[in-house]
Amino acid sequence: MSAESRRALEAIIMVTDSPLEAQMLAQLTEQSLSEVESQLAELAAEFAEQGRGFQLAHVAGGWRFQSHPDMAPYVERFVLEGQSAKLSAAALETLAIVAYKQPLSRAQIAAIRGVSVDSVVRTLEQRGYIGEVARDPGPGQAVLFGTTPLFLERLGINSLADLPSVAEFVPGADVVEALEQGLRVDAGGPVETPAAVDDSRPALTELLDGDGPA
Amino acid sequence: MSAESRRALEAIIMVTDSPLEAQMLAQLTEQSLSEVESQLAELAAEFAEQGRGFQLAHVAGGWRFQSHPDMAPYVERFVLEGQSAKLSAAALETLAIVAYKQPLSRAQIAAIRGVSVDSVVRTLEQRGYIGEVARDPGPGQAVLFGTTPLFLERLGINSLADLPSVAEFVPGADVVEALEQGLRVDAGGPVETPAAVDDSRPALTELLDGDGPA
Amino acid sequence: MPYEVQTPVFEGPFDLLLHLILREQVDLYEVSLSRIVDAYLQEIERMEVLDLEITTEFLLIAATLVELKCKRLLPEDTDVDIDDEFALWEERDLLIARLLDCKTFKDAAGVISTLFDAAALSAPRTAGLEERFMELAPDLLEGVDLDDIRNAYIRATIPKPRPVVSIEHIHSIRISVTDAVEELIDELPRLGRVTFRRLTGTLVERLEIVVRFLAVLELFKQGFVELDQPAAFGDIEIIWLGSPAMAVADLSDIDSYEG
Repeated sequence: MSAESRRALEAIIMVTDSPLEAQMLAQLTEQSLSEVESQLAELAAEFAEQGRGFQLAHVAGGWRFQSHPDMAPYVERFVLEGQSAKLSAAALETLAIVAYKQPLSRAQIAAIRGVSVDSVVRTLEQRGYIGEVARDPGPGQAVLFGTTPLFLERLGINSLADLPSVAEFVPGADVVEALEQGLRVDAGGPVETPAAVDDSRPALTELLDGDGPA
Repeated sequence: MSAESRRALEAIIMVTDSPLEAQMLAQLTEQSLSEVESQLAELAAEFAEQGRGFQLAHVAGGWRFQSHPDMAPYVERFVLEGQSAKLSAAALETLAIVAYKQPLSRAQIAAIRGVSVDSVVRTLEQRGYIGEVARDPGPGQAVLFGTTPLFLERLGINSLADLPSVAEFVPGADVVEALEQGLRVDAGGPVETPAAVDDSRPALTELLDGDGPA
Repeated sequence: MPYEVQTPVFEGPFDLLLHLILREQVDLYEVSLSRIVDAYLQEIERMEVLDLEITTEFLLIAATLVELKCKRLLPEDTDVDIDDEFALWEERDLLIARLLDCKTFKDAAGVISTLFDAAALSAPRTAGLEERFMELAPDLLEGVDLDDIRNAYIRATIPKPRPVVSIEHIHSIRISVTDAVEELIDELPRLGRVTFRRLTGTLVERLEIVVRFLAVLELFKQGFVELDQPAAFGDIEIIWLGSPAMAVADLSDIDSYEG
């Protein structure tokens, strides 16, 4: 494999916070999918052979660096003794998006973050900070996520209305598009607030104005 | 170095999201600080030698993995996301003053810059580059500012000692001479040597030899 | 031509003085002192809270400048009090020391800027813990406050800078100074007197404006027009001197410019 593309793959995967699909990596390094896939496999084998404390792993449909399972006792100790017991930047951002834009689907979160969010969403769900609050009325009936009472409790607030306003902040065009995309595909017409959604949650139509919870 | 402790270091650093101190790494791998430090340096050299697309870097008093600068064009997409707008010349100068003269008060910064610095100081505080590090013990108890670990991280240096010495920036004799020339004490009429001229003032003696205003 | 001090460009009086002395090599004698003093006063007005210490220092500097200048304008007084003379030197040396301090940190800022740029080429790993370790922590929101959530949201949704390939420069225009001269010879006699800004008011491409400027200079060289610019960077006034019947000298060697 070319040294340049190998180095590029290592660099990109090192700095992204969720697994990256091979397709995306192929695009970023301007190579074919099959070239990238064989490079990634070769690279993963190389790190394994060198007996590194980390692995290049294929998880959740993407590639990422992660600690080697053999080293779990050290990482566990780090979690318990160190200051590491907190959400990653990626997880915190995902949680913030759900808090301000709920209810929204996994696909909408992924479109806003620009990366796959499956593992992060799973973590947040497991910890009880977000949960299913409705089903998309459209054909796919996608799960729509929202924050839970536990989330409010841990932040020490009574309702979503207590979140600091982001009204003066204008999100990027890609964010607005990601949310619109969900609407067009799912409903195709004027959207009504899904019946099951708590009234305190802003409707999607409100969200398109770019505001946070009223 | 022992393979086990090397692998443990690699695994732990892989899962931290901010630079991790060698002291903490020593504690987690049950080694002495000096052992860990030499292992880390060795490991960093090994990745460099292998021509990896990432580096093990020593910044802001800790260790972290980061993408290799050569790979900037590939990671730009991700790097750009977290990057905020460049600092103005005024902000950079103020930051330089704080970096070299800390701790110091807003009034002391203003005295050096010759302008009020309230808004610039606020900007630097918001960016997280400077913060309150102490209070002036005198009356008024003015806030004393200093730089933060984030400042070191963004500069890619390990400690303030890594900044070039301020002596390197002290203007040379040519600048001093130009300033003295520009601000020379000059008289309009034919000049006579005042009786008590101090020889140590070169600009003045020079002046006396030379001409008055044309 | 009077020396225009463009105060808004400068970061305060020290910056201004440094610029004047070091880069412009302007003799203090030639500078309108009132402008520098104005800059000081403006700075004092701009201060949100009147800081007596800074204000006093400003006044001291301004006073030193005034005194230095007076000394150089007035014929020498033979009864100079030697103590006053020394006091002035001391003030001057103090001012020079302050200017040197200011210059030192200006240069240091350059290095800090370079370090910022170099460090920006590397992106840190921020992925954090893998999910399987998350369960070990009792509360992952420990220490997270509302502002953290808000900042995380803004970070996640901030408009992302996208690399844009500018194609503006591809659009090429081709204009020759000869054509511009001919246009001016047609236009100027009717206008008689016109400012350069008005003359180029309808042009959008910088190159077109540059070419027109070259054409004006060409006409000036050949004595067709008189130019007047009362202030540096001020508008240029063009006054037509010739008559429409006058023949234009050989313009064949005037270049054409391609954008």
